[in-house]
Amino acid sequence: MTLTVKDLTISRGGIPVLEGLNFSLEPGHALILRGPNGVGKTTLLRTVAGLQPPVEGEVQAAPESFAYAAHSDGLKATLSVSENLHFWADVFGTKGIQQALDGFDLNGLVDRPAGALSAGQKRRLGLARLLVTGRPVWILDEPTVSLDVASVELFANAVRAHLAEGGSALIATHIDLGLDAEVLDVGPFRAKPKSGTGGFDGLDESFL
Amino acid sequence: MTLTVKDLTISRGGIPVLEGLNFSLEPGHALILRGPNGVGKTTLLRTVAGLQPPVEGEVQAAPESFAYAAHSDGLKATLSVSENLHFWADVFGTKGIQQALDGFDLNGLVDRPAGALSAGQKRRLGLARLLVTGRPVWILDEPTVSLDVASVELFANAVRAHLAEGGSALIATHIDLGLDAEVLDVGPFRAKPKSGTGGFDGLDESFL
Amino acid sequence: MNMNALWEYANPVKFSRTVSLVLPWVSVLALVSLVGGLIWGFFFTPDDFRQGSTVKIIFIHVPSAMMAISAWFMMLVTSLIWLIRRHHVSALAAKAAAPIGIVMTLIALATGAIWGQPMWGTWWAWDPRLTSFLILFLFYLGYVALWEAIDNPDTAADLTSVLCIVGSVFAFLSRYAVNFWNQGLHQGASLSLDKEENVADVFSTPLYVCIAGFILLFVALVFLRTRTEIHKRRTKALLARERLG
Amino acid sequence: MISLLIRDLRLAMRAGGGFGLGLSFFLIVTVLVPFGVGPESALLAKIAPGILWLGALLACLLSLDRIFALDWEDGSLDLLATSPLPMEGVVTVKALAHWLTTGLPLCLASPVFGLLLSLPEQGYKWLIVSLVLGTPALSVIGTFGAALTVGLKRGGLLLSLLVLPLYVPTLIFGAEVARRGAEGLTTTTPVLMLAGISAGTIALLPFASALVLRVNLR
Amino acid sequence: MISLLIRDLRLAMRAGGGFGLGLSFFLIVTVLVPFGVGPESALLAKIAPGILWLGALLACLLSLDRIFALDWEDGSLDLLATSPLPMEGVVTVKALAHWLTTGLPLCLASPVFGLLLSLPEQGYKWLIVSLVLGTPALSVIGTFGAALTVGLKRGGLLLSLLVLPLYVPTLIFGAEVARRGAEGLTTTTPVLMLAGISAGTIALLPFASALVLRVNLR
Ligand code: HEM
Ligand SMILES: Nc1ncnc2c1ncn2[C@@H]1O[C@H](COP(=O)(O)OP(=O)(O)OP(=O)(O)O)[C@@H](O)[C@H]1O
Ligand SMILES: Nc1ncnc2c1ncn2[C@@H]1O[C@H](COP(=O)(O)OP(=O)(O)OP(=O)(O)O)[C@@H](O)[C@H]1O
Ligand SMILES: [Mg+2]
Ligand SMILES: [Mg+2]
Repeated sequence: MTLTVKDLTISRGGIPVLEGLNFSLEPGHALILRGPNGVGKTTLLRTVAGLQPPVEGEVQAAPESFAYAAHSDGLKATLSVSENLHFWADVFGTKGIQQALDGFDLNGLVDRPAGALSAGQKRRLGLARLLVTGRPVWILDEPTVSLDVASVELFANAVRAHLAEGGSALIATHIDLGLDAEVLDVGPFRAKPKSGTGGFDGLDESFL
Repeated sequence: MTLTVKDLTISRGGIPVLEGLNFSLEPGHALILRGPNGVGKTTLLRTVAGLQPPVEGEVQAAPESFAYAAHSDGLKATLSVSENLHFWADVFGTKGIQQALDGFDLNGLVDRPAGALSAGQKRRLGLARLLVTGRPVWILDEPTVSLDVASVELFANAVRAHLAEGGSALIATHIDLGLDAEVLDVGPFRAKPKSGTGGFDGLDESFL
Repeated sequence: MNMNALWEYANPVKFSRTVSLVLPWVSVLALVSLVGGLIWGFFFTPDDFRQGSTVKIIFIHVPSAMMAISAWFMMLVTSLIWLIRRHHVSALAAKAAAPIGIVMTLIALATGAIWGQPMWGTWWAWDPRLTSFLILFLFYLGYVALWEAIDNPDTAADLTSVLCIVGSVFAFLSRYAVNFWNQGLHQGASLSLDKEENVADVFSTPLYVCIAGFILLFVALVFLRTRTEIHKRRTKALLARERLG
Repeated sequence: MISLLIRDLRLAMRAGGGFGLGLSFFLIVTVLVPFGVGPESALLAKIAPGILWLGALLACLLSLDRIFALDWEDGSLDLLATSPLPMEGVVTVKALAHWLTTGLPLCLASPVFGLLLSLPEQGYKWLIVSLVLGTPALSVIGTFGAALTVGLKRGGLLLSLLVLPLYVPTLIFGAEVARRGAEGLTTTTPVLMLAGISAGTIALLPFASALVLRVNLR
Repeated sequence: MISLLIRDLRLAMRAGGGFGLGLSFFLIVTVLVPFGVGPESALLAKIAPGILWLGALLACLLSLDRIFALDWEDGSLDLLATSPLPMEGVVTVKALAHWLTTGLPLCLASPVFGLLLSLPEQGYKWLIVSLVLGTPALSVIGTFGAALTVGLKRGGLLLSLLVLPLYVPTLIFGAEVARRGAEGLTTTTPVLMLAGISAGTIALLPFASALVLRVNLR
């Protein structure tokens, strides 16, 4: 379940944002992505998760190995906490949401509609979804937004447990999670305008 | 422009969440609200901003003195950054958005539709709105969500400048902003069930 | 009784106690007059020479139609009381009355349709009275749906009250508009009854008894359902409290 | 206030849901009616005024839930409520923007659609008059319904259910004006009634809308 | 797959936009038609099959944009795309859920609305047959349109414009079946055509929908 990224160039809205990315993620390891706002972390994670195709280079991994958690949590406001989790457990064919509820301290909220949760509670529910996917590679986009210190610790524990079981995690974040993980600063990989765009001649298939 | 909160009890979804709150906020000062997820910070800020009525107690301040910034930024995805800001400047009757653009480093993005911003850029734009309101009391709900370190510093500078001009700020946050401000932990003010709910006799107009 | 004494019943506890005292009596009276009136009407009145035995539908049709309209009026009044004096019982009484109003409207529509088949040769016609009843039915549906859709009971009470008031104005307007739009069949049908003065007399006494029975039934049901709503409200508040810890 | 109007119109133009949506729905209805009912022009002419009014009403109804829902979801409505604009003003501007993006284009385009349904010649004038008088009421009533249901679960369903009976008087008088006009009869009474309904709703309903909107924001 | 269906049905029931919405829209159309066209039952009976079909079509159209839009906005669609469910399955389930919440209730309720519009007695059977055969096609075609426009600006407007012409054949044959049925003529040919359209779209369109959905998620 090793994830390998080779010579990756990614684009958003038709414009390349990061280029020449190379890294690999072994089972049991986590990789933290850092970089200023707008550098392209979200775009990178979406590309790795297979939601958008890379411009160049490739992502090597079994496509069915990712669990992706984005800026938004994909919760249904009118479904209760347990209904939301059960749905994803069914979709991913795993059984039992109890572990996920325990892991993110949601037991007191099981019957609450997701729309009546506070911002941090929503996020906890969104993260609990990861535990019911049963997927080995977690791809997380700023997972700790809105979480208080205790919840961040819950999350870090969940990641540690996941790594201990042989999973891996690719995490974009701005804060320190207290995880023992490698850090990749994507800032230096910012896509530079190509040099050879002197005239109309330089126009290639990507119009750049 | 002093904001005074007296014996405030607030409720969410018909259930009291915090009670017995007393604090006051002088011009030139900032007050940081802390407390675990779900304790009622958002509810408190909404009550202070006048969006929902208090159950008991009162909020003393001129109603037209607040600028409120919530979990969501109120941006229109199809309007450009400058159109978004100009709209709020017009609504609040202030002139010029240049200062706001400078303050949050948005000059490079003025013509970008807000929908094509990254999470952190969106947040910066949401915060820039505060500068065009011209209101003295800022009420901010987790303003630094999704922001990188540099942007958090931009924000802290904006708050400092605002305080220096005689404004004040009430901020709910989970992280350390590096501001020189008083901190109020709302945890101890959690609403406790009333003692006298022995039987049906205890029923009053609020059904408790 | 002075006004203040009356407002005391706006206290949920006081209201529930009073209801517990009064409800059995009202229920028994409602039962007696309903059963009596219907038996009288169905078995001890002659067949109308024109309409045959179908005329007996009148003993259900007319009282239910009257109650359908009165229930809305009651909701209008209690909604106003809630908006002005903010007594929870008042709002809950409006909430309790609406489903009863729906059922009455449905009964009136159904009996009317059943009656219309032999009388006008059609189950449904776009007659002003029938049409405005259909509109009233929609108002009821919207009102109940709005209550159902809102979690916070005070918000729900506020919104439904405003809806009830605005709705009443528009219901009134519709009634007029519908008259303007179509002259209709219904009026003629009721006139043909009035022509036979003696026949009408034979029918009118049991009809009054039935109407009284429906009114009492309505009062009993509103009391009962309001009390239930109060209990539900309290249970919900307590449960929520408990969950909060 | 003006800036809110400009913003809403701009949003309607950029994001869709405005201008085009109402018109295209109107178009859909009028184009599909002959497919459903059959192409005999005598029959079509007879039902044309009613169908056109119905189409206008449905086109209005369709775009109602966008009046507040989008602003509610992205938090703008909270921000507007804490802004210096009075809520009554916000509501009125929203209704006006809705009318400008839905009602007005319908009024302007209705002759074309009348042609599609073989509306008799003398009917055009009265069709336009009735739409100009009636569609503002539809927008204002719809804004009230949208304010009632903003942020509620089942919002869309509720909205149509709540607004439908409120639309009945306007529809009856509006269609009556158009029909009498098409048949060459006098139209004074229904025109007066229609104008009265419009004036009354425009004068009074914004207060109710502002009230319920404030309640819903709690 | 089943769990997605159950979730969608549950959401439709809880959040509105499903069951009720289509039905209430259908109700609106049929109740308002007499107000527009006038109360004469002979005229109503004549246009009833067409209007009922039109109402069904509009009711379907109205709820189309909810098929993917809500899941798109809250990020569920991204998560579904990275889940083990094949996209074709997701699309089919969405279409099925749409039909169950819109088409099926319409089929069941159509006799009542037929009554309101004085549909002739022999017409009921064929009205129901035509709706049962035709509404699945409406849902599948609509799902394709919704997949095409998810996440686009001007989605709503585009959706109706794109789907409208695709709906025309179904409407023509469906209304034809209902009208011939009501007039007591033979209905074999249009019934066969209608069934053919439904079978064809159900078999083929989901692949196209899955494809465009994947493209739109990029
Ligand atoms: C669905 C169909 C019908 C509806 C919704 C309906 C509705 C009503 C309403 C609202 C009233 C008025 C009650 C009041 O003002 O106190 C009423 C009264 C009455 N209806 Fe009907 N009706 C229907 C069908 C019929 C039919 C078919 C007949 C008989 C041919 C009929 C005969 C009467 C009579 C005799 C009254 C007595 C009151 C009076 O004289 O005005 N109705 N109905
Ligand atoms: N639709 C679009 N068209 C053009 N540019 C876009 C579009 N969407 C995003 N961008 C730009 O692409 C860049 C990368 O965005 P991305 O969301 O990947 O950044 P990020 O690293 O996740 O930032 P953040 O930390 O703020 O979430 C940003 O500069 C953003 O402004
Ligand atoms: N509609 C509702 N019905 C019932 N309870 C609710 C509703 N909305 C929120 N709550 C509860 O009210 C409490 C206060 O919520 P609030 O959003 O104010 O918390 P918060 O302090 O802002 O938390 P966070 O730090 O996670 O944003 C939470 O426990 C939440 O679950
Ligand atoms: Mg990002
Ligand atoms: Mg909060």
